[in-house]
Amino acid sequence: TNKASEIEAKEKVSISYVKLPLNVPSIIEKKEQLFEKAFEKEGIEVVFSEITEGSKMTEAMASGSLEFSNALGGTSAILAAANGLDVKIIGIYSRAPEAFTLMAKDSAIKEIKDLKGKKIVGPKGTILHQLLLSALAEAGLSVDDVEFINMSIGDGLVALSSDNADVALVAGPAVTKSIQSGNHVLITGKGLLDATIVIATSGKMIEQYPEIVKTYMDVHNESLAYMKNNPDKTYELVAEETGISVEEVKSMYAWYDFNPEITVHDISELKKTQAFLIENGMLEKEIEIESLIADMTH
Amino acid sequence: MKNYRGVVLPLLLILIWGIGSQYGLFNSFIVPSPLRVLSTGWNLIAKGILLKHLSVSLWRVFAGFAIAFFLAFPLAVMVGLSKKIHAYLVPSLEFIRHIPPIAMIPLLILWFGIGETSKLSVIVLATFFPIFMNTFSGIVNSNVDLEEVGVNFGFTRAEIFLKITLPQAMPSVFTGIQLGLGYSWRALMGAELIAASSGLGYMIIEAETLSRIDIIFVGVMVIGILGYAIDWFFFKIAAYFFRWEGKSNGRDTTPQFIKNI
Amino acid sequence: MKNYRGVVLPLLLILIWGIGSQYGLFNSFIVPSPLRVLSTGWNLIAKGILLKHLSVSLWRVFAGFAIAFFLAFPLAVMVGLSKKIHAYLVPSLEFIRHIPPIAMIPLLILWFGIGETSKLSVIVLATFFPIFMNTFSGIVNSNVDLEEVGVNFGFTRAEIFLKITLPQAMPSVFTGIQLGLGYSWRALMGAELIAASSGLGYMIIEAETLSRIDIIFVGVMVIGILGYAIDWFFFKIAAYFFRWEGKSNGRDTTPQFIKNI
Amino acid sequence: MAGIQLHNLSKIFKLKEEDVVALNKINLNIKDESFVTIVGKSGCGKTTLLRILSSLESKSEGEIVFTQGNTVITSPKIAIVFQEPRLMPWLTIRDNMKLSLIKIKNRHEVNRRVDHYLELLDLWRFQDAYPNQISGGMAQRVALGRTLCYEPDIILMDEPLGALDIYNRKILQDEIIKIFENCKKTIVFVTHDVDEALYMGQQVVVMNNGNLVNHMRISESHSKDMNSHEMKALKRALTHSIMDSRIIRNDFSA
Amino acid sequence: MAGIQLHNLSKIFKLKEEDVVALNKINLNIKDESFVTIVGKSGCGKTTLLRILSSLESKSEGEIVFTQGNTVITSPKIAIVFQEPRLMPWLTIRDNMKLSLIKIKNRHEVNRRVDHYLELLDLWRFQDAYPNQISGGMAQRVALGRTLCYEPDIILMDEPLGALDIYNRKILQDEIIKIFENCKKTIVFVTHDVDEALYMGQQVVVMNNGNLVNHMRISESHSKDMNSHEMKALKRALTHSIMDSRIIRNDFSA
Ligand SMILES: Nc1ncnc2c1ncn2[C@@H]1O[C@H](COP(=O)(O)OP(=O)(O)OP(=O)(O)O)[C@@H](O)[C@H]1O
Ligand SMILES: Nc1ncnc2c1ncn2[C@@H]1O[C@H](COP(=O)(O)OP(=O)(O)OP(=O)(O)O)[C@@H](O)[C@H]1O
Ligand SMILES: [Mg+2]
Ligand SMILES: [Mg+2]
Repeated sequence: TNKASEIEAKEKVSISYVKLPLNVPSIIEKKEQLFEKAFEKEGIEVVFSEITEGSKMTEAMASGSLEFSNALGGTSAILAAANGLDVKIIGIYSRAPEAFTLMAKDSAIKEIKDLKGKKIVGPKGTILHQLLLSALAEAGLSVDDVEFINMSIGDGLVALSSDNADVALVAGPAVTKSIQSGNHVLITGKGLLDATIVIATSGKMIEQYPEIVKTYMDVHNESLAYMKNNPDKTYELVAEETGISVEEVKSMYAWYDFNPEITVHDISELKKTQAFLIENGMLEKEIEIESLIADMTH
Repeated sequence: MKNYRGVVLPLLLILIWGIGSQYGLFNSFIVPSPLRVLSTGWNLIAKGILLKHLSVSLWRVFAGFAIAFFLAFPLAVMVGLSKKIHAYLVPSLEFIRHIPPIAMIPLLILWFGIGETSKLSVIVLATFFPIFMNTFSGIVNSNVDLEEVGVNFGFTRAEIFLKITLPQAMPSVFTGIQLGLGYSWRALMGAELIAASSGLGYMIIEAETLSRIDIIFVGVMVIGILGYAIDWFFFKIAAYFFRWEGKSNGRDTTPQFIKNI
Repeated sequence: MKNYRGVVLPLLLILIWGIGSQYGLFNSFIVPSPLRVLSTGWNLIAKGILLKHLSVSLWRVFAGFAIAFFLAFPLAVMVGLSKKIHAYLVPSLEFIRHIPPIAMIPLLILWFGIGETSKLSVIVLATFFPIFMNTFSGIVNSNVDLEEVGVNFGFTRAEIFLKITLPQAMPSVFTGIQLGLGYSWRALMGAELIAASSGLGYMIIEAETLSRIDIIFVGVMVIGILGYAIDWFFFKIAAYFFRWEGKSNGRDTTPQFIKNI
Repeated sequence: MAGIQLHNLSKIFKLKEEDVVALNKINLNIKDESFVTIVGKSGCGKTTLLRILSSLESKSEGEIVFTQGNTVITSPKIAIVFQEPRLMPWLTIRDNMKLSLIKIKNRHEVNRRVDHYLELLDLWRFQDAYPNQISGGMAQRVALGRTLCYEPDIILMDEPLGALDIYNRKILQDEIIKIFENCKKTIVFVTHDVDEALYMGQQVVVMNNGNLVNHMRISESHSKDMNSHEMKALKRALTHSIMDSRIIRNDFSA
Repeated sequence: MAGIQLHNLSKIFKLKEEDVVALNKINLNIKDESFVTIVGKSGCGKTTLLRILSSLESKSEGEIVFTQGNTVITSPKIAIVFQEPRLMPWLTIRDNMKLSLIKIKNRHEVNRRVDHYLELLDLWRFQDAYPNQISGGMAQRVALGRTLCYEPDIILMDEPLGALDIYNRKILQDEIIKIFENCKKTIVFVTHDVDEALYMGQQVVVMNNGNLVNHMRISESHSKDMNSHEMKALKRALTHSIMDSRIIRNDFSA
């Protein structure tokens, strides 16, 4: 089958588009139509699919309706790979430890130790969840010392604001919103984990359409360069797309490291993530992280 | 004339909401004030955002509903008229009837990709059964005595169905359509969970991640009012085509299901 | 005897699924093989996980359905019998009828917290309307000629309702109950999106974030089969209480809605 | 046990834009404990009159006064035997008969009455059958029995024996007369059968096109010889009155 | 235009555990273009017989053969006038009448027939009314008109004039006879009225309890003098035969 389909030219590539929490490169790529321009030359149509959930992105990849997962959570990538999806990490999208936080409303809750016996809400099996468990571990507490309840970030904030929870796991623009409504940050990911978001595609793509993958990464780099050269224009575009104010964009922008290169540190972060998943019974069999990596940034 | 009655309850609620907000009785993070919601709504309208989302969702609701109807209605007729088809199909349908469409999303993505088709299929799954079951119930509960009149005059099965069974089933069919339309709207959220970049459901989902509860309020209001309005129009049109005349005996012969809208 | 008919279609599908998986026609990430699903299912049973989730969800479905029924049925009766109450209430209900319960989650959390109450309320919102609308439709479409018999013998309004109107409305009410039960199951996903740590909906949601589509399959199967079984039992019981005897004239007087289950 | 006085009673139905005058300023006095039969062409307003008397229909104009002895009463115990059987299809024949006895809490009394009428109406064997398992004439008997069980003071009967054969008809005619005589009821009886009208009624009222056109006093007693010259003459006159009804009179309240 | 032969025709209904014998091995020969009336007590099986003839009911045993001249035909154009009006409540009177003409594509022909019967049945004014706006007798006339419009070869009538006053009844009796004579139909006519049975039928069949108990040949012609001695004797005999039916015969196929 390889031979036959190699001849078959791709007419369309589908790329996931996730603008939140603050995915500046994606926003630039879309607003400036960088992908369209690049792929037009090769006669390929570009389709953006706004899929925000990692699991849905991997499902879409499996079904063949999505070629590139731009901004896929490290956890999702590992889980999908472990469950048999042919997925390859071709670059790092972002690292933003500071964008991931634990927040409380009650000012009596100041540090992690105060969490004992408290009700904590947030999305299970995500970076935020990992952050909570790492933070607890560092403070010498275990999962059983707190009451953790699974819910989305948005619902979690509502629960926090309505005093149905003591602490919420919050990421992205919701952080500033939450601060404005009187909550405070207990801890961020800084020093605990990197919150690695990756760029992924399938092994088949790399094998059969290396040029397309290369073009893709070129565009991504192009967008990073644009951000560097036109900071003000960048803030403006992001603010416009997300409805967040320019000031907030600026302050949040500082949290992000968009360097696409896959470093040794990144790999060890992903390994840490896998260990977390296994430890908490969310993943059964271990995979070799290195086998997932296909660095296309060079 | 008596239409004022319908707005008493909503006005009362809005009043409580307004006063509560004014005196800070509600957490303003979760319950924005009516004025705030109004201004957000106005903003969304002015920027054309609301209209964009609305038109996309409207299209999805109509397309999804139409597909569901044109699947459910004929199927219900077949199942209602033939015990054999009933025996073959209904157990499988009963199985599907209980499954949450949201749980099917991975499969829908597999089958239909992440385009419109899979979104429409979520709406179809939510809309199919009220139409199917109510049509079926209307058909099997129709009066045999009247159907015998058709047999008596040598009607074909199709003629009996069209001229005698269906008119009797209409109240039930209409209830199914009404329920179905409602569920089409409700399924928007589930549908637009799949890779949407516009639509009222998407707007609400996005607002939730951005903690913009005022936008959620706007979305909910728009869906509620629009749904209500479409339902109303639909039944005005239906009433026009199905009006039975003559009222007396203290008995009004306009079908009750039309009279009561 | 003729029950084999119902399993033809499901068996066919399972066969296709098995063969397809065997020959790698489906992407095994999204469509795990039947054996895989079976072994996952067995595992979940053996570890007692499935039973735990199932019992929690079963309770929620029953409680939610029961609350919805005891709200919807009396309300439909009131609205069906009094034009005044109809005029006051129905526009507001029509508004709510179109709103996706998932969009209401922030408000539900505010009002009911993150405990069972808010989960049940999602189920109630999903279940209320089929029961309400079908009961209403059954009541308003009942035969006036027969009601006059009650008036003639000096029945009170309550007596007319109980002895004459309600029996005629039963087929419609049962359709509503059936639809409502179905939607109770379907609403599980939405309900257990709110802060759940157990339940079939939760199990499916968690499985999706963990890319364990085999678990989703198990969950879907369990919901489908359980829903079907409960529906079946419910109607066996109903049929027992509502059996009309006597079959002849080629006409069977058992109510059709019972006959066709 | 109750009399009925009608003063200028009118009923106008709307049919599209047109008015249908079903009752046209009717004056009639039905005395306490009397048996009145009503005859008239199809569509002349008989059913409408009975429906208004039993409050199932509103009147357009005029007045209805119920009396007991010399006092006016507001709600006599009045019930109608409908022109159609109107049985509840989900109830057995027995339960259909019981339906009118909903107010009676004494189980024995209920069963006594139902048993009595099931026997009388020759429906005993079919008491557990459902309405769609019995013949047209049987359904009519059930409907009759249901109202007789109820034991109203005023019984309005709308062609109650119309679907019965001569054998059953004869038996039930006499039975109704017996009830009338023994229980002191007021009975208004609509029929198309001229012989029946004369045999049953102490008075016969003829209607045409919403009007009362004739009023014949027959005999207070029910032991009539239908073959007597007198009855034959009355029959001819009544037949004539139904067939040709030019003389229009609406006032028989005297 | 078709004859009917019944051989040992039986119908047994189940009522709970019991058997109800509605028709008991009936043998009857209804000749082409003949007018047969059926009389009998309520519940004796008249409606059941008509329903089986029009294939609305299955038979339990026996055989029905339709003939045309000397050849056997399988499906004659046969239609019944039901004992109940069975009008469609959502259709106007006119549309109810039209219902039987669904197969006729020629609009003019449809209107001609409907207009003719609306006129004849004195329903013209009410053609746009709905069934619940007309009287019981009017509904019965609509039901009659609907079947006459259909112009079947064999017409089965189940007490078609039972709810009509003598005036309308007379007119329609003669009209049915006219149709019989002019259009060469075979008519089976159920009635409870002994005079009507004798006046209408060339033969009268008496049923009792599922059996045929008597078969009277009246006269081929319809110009009968009901006051003649002969007819009076026939009437007495017929009445007797209905009231008391000990002699059981089921074979009138000769
Ligand atoms: N569906 C049925 N199930 C059981 N018994 C039935 C059914 N239909 C008719 N019967 C019985 O068959 C017998 C004959 O009924 P049928 O309707 O033929 O009587 P009929 O001669 O038309 O009487 P009527 O003059 O009262 O209309 C009756 O005893 C009736 O109870
Ligand atoms: N609901 C209605 N709307 C319009 N007209 C009506 C209504 N009910 C009755 N009528 C008309 O009133 C007139 C009298 O009807 P009614 O039923 O009283 O006649 P009837 O004397 O009982 O006739 P029958 O002997 O045929 O039963 C008829 O012309 C009928 O069409
Ligand atoms: Mg009448
Ligand atoms: Mg009969």
